[in-house]
Amino acid sequence: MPERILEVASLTKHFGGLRAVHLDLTVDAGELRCLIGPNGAGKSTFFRMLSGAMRPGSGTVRFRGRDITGWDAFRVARLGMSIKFQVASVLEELSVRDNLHLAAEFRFGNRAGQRRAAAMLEVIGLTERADHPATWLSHGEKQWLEIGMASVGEPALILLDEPTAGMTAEEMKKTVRLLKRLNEAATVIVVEHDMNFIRMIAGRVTVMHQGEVFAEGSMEEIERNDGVRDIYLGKGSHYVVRR
Amino acid sequence: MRRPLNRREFLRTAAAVGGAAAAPALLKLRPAWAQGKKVPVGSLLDKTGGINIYGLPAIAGTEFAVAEINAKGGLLGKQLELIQYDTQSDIANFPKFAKKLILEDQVAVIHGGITSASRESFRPVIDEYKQLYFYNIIYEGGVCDKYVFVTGETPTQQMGPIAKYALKKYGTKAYTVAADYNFGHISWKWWDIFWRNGGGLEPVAGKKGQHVGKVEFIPLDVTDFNATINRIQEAKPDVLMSFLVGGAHINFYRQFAAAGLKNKIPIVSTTFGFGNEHIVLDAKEVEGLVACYPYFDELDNAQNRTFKAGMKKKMGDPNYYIGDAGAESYNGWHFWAKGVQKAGSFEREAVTKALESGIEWDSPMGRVKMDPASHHTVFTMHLAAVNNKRGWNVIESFPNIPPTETMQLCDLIKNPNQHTQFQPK
Amino acid sequence: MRRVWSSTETLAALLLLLPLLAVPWAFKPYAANVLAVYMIYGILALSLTLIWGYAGIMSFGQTAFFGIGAYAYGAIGLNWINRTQQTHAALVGGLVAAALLAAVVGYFMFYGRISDVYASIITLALTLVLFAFAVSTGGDEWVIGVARFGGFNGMFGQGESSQNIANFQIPPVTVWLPGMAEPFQFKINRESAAGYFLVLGASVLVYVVVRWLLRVRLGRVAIGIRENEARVASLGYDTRFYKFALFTIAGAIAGLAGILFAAWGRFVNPDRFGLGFASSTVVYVLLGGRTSLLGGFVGAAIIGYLTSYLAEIVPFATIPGDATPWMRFLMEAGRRIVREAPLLVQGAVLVGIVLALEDGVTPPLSRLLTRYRRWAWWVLLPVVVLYFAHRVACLQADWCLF
Amino acid sequence: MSVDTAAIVVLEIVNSITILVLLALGLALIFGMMRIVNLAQGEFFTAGAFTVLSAVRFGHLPLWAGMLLAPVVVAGIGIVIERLIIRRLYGRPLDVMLATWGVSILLIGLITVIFGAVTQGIPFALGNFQVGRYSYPEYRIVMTTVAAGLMLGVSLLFRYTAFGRRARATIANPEMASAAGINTPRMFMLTFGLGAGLAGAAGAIMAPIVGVVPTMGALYIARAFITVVVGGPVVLVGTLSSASALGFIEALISRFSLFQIETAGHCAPPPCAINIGGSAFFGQIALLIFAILLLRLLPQGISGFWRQRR
Repeated sequence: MPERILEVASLTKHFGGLRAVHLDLTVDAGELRCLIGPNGAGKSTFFRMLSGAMRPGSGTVRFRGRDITGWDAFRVARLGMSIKFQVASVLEELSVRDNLHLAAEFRFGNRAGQRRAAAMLEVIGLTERADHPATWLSHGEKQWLEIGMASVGEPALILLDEPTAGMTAEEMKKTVRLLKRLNEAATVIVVEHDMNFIRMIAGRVTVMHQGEVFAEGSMEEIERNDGVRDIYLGKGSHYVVRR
Repeated sequence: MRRPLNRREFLRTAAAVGGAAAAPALLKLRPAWAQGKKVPVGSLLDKTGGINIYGLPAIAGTEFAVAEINAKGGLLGKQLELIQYDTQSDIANFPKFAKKLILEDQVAVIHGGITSASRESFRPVIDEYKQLYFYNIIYEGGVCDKYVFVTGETPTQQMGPIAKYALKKYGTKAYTVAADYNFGHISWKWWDIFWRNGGGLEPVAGKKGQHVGKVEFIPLDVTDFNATINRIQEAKPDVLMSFLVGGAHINFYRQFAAAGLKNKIPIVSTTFGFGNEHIVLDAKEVEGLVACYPYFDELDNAQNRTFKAGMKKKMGDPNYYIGDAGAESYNGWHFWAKGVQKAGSFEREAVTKALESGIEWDSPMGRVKMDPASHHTVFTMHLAAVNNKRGWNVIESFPNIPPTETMQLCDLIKNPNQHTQFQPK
Repeated sequence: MRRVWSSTETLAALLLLLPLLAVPWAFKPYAANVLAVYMIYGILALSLTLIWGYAGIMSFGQTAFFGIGAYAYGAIGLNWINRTQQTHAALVGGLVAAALLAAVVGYFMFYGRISDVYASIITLALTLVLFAFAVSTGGDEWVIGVARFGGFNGMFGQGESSQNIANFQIPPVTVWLPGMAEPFQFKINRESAAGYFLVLGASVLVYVVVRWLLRVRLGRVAIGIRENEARVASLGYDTRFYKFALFTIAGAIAGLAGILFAAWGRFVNPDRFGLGFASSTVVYVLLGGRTSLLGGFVGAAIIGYLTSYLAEIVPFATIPGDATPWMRFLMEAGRRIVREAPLLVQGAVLVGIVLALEDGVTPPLSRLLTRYRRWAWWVLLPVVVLYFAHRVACLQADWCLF
Repeated sequence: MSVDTAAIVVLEIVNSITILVLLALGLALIFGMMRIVNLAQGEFFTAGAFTVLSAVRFGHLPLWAGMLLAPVVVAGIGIVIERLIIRRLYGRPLDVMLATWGVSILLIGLITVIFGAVTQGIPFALGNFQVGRYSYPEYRIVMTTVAAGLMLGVSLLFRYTAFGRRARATIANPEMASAAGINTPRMFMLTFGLGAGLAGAAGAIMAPIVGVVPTMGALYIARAFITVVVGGPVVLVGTLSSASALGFIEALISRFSLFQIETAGHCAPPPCAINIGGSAFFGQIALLIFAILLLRLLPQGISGFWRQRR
C-alpha cells in the first residue's frame, strides 16, 4: 500500500457567513491528482490553506505524517510542499536565473543552487532567456518558470494552480510533458479548467463543488457522472470542449 | 602570493593614512577684510519659524545699525558688507551657517544667535576658529568665553529688581513656568536664589521669599496649557514668574486670562515683551504684567528719539514698536564698531583688547558699559508694566546694574583661555 | 559568470570620486564641510533605499535610528573621551544602539504581522515619540554619567569644579590606535580635512557593503519580498526573518550616519527626530531614485544645495523704496515664495514623483552616461580632471587662468 | 483629594477626550471609509484655524461666523485635492501616504507664504466659571459640546440620509455599489471632502485656545493617527471609544506623578530625580504606551474587537 502523503480532514473556511470550503481528501505518494470544479468551488482557497498562505477555519491537514494545520507558508515549504499560484507570481524584476536560483538556494545552498537552477532552465526550456528579467517573459513562459520554481527545490508535493491558463495548444503539450516528468520525482496536485489537459495527463480526478468533494475517480468515470455535468450549469458538453 | 598584512603593519599603515589626511595645511588664506574695500560682517538670526518673533526685531536693529555705521563713512575707511543668513529657527542651521560665515565669507565678526540653545550649538565653532562673536539678547548668564561678548541682560540685572518689587508688592510665594531648555532651567536656578535672598545673590535681612519649590518646565511646542493653569490655581501662588519663550508659548497668557486668573495672580517675567508679545496680545489679556529691561520704546532721551525715528522710517510704519531685542542688536553692533575704532584694526585680538579696556557710550538705552573681565554689559534697568495702549509704563529705574552673577564666576583677563558657560551650583 | 562591474560604473565612479577626493584642496573648507553633510544625509538615505527600494518596506521614520546613533555616540563619547582619549567605544556603541532599536522595532512589526501601511505609521510614530522624549529631557535630572540630554538644546557634557558647573561638547571621532603618534581626529578646517575623508570613506564603504549585500542571498530574497512576498514565503524562506534582518542592518547604517553627523557638528539635538528631517529623508530618496543606491546621495546633494542657496540669498534681498505698490506686492510675494521654496519643493517632489511614477533623477542620468559612454570617457572625464586640477593650482599656488 | 480637585480632574479628562475626538473624527472617516491614510489631515486642521483667523481679522466677521465658514472652505480644499491627486492613486495605499505627505508639506509652505510663520492669536470673549477653588474657562465646555454635536451630526448623516446610505453601501462593497448605480468616485470625493471639513471644523474650534501657526497641524497629527488606529474600523464607535480610553489615560498621567527615578545630575536643590507622570510629556508617553499595548492585544482596534465578538 502506498504511503499517504497528504490527509485533509474536515478542513473548513468561512468568508463572512459563506462557507467556502469544507473538505476531506487524501492523496497517495507519487500520485498525479487533478482537482476540477466550477468557478468558486473553493479550489484555490483550498490550495492556499494547504500551502500556508491562508489560515484554515477548522479541521486538520497532515502532510508526510505531520500535522501542519495553520503552519506558516515557509515552514510548509521547508517540509517539502511547493506551490505555483493561480496568478503567475514570478519575481518580475529578478532575472529568470535568479528566480530559479532563489527557489533552489534555500535547500541546496548557493553553489549547488546555481547548478540546479541551470539544470532546471534546460528542463523548462528557458536557457536562452536566463538573464532576462522575468517581466519580459510571455505569459506561457512565466507559467513554466513558476512551475520550475515550484519544482527546483525537489519537493515531495507540488501544487499547481491552473498551470496552462492562457497557453496555446502547443505550449500546453509541452506543459503536459513537463508535468509528467515532474511527477516522476514528486507527488503533484493540479487544479485545472481545461478538460483536454486533464485528459492528457490522465491522473486521478477529484471534483469539487461548493467547497466539498463532489466526486472522485478516473477521468472516464468522471465524464460519465451526470451529477458532474449538472454542476457545470447543466450544459452537458460545456466542460468537455472548452473554448 | 602577497604576504598578508600583520597587525602592527596594519596599525602603522592606518596611522600613516590618518596622519596624511590630517597633516598638510590645506589653505593659507589671508582674511578678506585685509584685501578689499569692503569688510564682510556676519549675522545669524531667525527670520522665519517659531523664534522669529525675536528674530525680526533683531534683524531690523542689525540692518539699521550697519546702515548707520556705513552712512557715517564705515569703519577705518571701509564700508561694512552685512552677510545675513536666515537660520529658520532650526538649530542645525547655526553651526552650518557659522562655518560658512567663517570659512567661506571670512567675516570680521559674527553677531546673532537668539535662543541659548542656538548659541550653545555654534559656540564650539566660534571657539574652534577663534572667531569674534557678539551675543545681543537677554539670556540666563554665565557665558565666559574669550571670543564672545554679550550685550544682553542677565539674571541679576532682570531678576534682582523684579524679585524686590514682587516681594514687596505681591507676597512671598512664587510659582514658575519656564521654557524647557537650558535658558529656562538655568534661569529658574538663578530665580530660586534671587527669590530666597530677597532680590540679591547673597542672603539679606528683611523680607525674603520662600523657596521657589514650584516650577513647571514646558516644551517649546506646547500650546495647550489647561493642566498647567489648573496646577497653578492649586498652588495658589502670590506671584507667577514666566520664563516662557517663543511663538507657541504666547498662548499661555491668553489661556491664563481666559481662565479668569489675570486679576487674581500677577505675572512677572524676564522674557515677556522682548518679542513684542504685548503687541500680539490684547491689552485686556496682559495689562499689568511686569517685566524688567534696559530698553523700552517709551524711554525718553535724545539718542532714543533719533533711534526711534530712524527705525520707524526704515520699517515704513509710524507705529513700529522696536522693543528690547531690536535695541540690543543695535547696541551690539555699535559696541563692536567702537572696539574696532579704538583698536584701529579688525583683528580679533586687537578688538578684544580694545573692548576689554572698558568702553562706554550713550546708547538709546542710556549710558551702557562693557565690563572688561566678564565681557558682559552694565545697564540701567527699568521695571515696567504693560499698559492698555500696547506699550509699557516704567515703574522704577535702577541705574548701572552689573551682571553680578557672571562677574563673580568669570574673569577673562586673569584666565583668558576660558570657553565655557557657568551656572549656579 | 555574471558581470559584476561594468565600464560605465567605472566611469561613473571616476567622475564622482576624483572630484570628491580633490575638494579639500580645490575649494575653501566650507565646501568640504557642506559636502560632508550631504554625504552623511546620503548614507542615511541609502539605508532607506535599501529597505524601501529593495525590500519594499517603507520606513517614514528612518531618522529615528540616525538620531539614536547620534545620541548614543554623544553619550558614550562624552563619558569616555577624558578617560581614554579616544572614541572607539562610542563608535561601536552608536552602531549597536541603532541596530538594537531597529531590531526591537523590526521584531515587533514583522513578527507581529503588522501590515505594510501600519508599519509605515509605526516608524513615523517612533521617530515622533523619540522627538517628544528628546525635547522633554532639558532638566538636570536627565543625565548619563557626565552627558546631559539637554532637551531642546541637544546633548552636551557637564563637569563640576569647586565653585561652579561648566559645559562641554560632544567629542569628534577620535581614533587612537597603538602605534599612532597622535590620534586621528575628525576635523574639517583650514588645516585638516580628516573628517571629510572619513565621511567620504564611510560613504564608499557603505555603498560597497550594500552592493555586496544585494548580491548575496539576503539581498536577493529581499528583492523577492518586494516583488511578491507570498511567492518567496512559499519557496521556503521565512520572509519575516529576512525583513527583520534587513531592517536591522538598515538601522545600523542609519546609526552610522548619525554618528558621523554628531561628530561633524559636535552636536545633536531633537530636530534629528523631527517630522521635517524625516520627510527630507524620504524626499532625498524619491528625488534621487528609490532603486538606485546612489540616488540618496544625489537627492541629498540637490535638496541640500537648493535649501542652503535659497536660505542664503533670497530672504534678505531688498525691495527698492521707489517701487510701486503693485511691484512691491509682486516682489514681496516672490520673496515669500522663494523663502518657503525648500518646503514647496519638497512637497512638489513628493506629489510629482508619486503621481508621475518617475524613477527620480539618478536612473535617467546613468542611462545617459551609458549611452554616451565613449564621449564621456574622452571629453567629460578630462574636462572634470582639468577643471579640478586648475582649481587646486589656483587656490594653492595662485596659478589662476580665470 | 477634595471634591473640587476631583471635579477639575474630571473636566481635564473630558477636555482631553474632546480634543482627541476633534482631531480624529475626520481622519477616522477617511481612513475607515476609503482605507487611505491621509497625512495631510493635520494641515486641513491648520487651514480651518487660518480660515477663522482671516474671517475675523480681514473679513471682520464675528468669531462664530468664521467658525461656520471654516469647515466649508476646508471641505472645498479637500475636494480639490481629492480630484487632483488622490483620485489617481486609489489602490496604492503607500503612494497615497506619500502624496498626502507631499500635500501636507506643500500646504504648510503655502500657508506660510500667505500668512507668515508667526504665531497668531484669536481673542475671544467667553468667561469662566468657578469649581470650588478653581476657575475654569467656559470655552472648553463649548468645545466639548461642539465635539459631541459633530459626532451626533455625522451619525445622523450616515443613518438617516440618502448620502449616508450610499456611503455605507460604498464602504461595504464598492463594486457592488457601483453596479447598483451609485457614483462611487463621487462618493469617495464627498467622503474625503467631509473628512477634510471635519478637520477644518476642529481647527476652527481649537484656534482661539491654541496659537495659529502654519506648522500647528504637525503637533497633533501623531495623536490623531494613534486614536484612529486604536479605534479600529467602525468610525464613530471606534473614535469615541479610543478617544475616551486614551484621553482618560493622558489626562490622568499628565496630572498625577507616579514615582521617581533618582539620577546623578547637578540638580538644585539635590537630589536629582526624574518624575514619572505629572507632566504633559508623560501624559503623551502614557497615551502611546497604552495605545501600543491595546494594539498588541486587539490588532483590529477596539471597534474591530467588538465587531469580531458579535
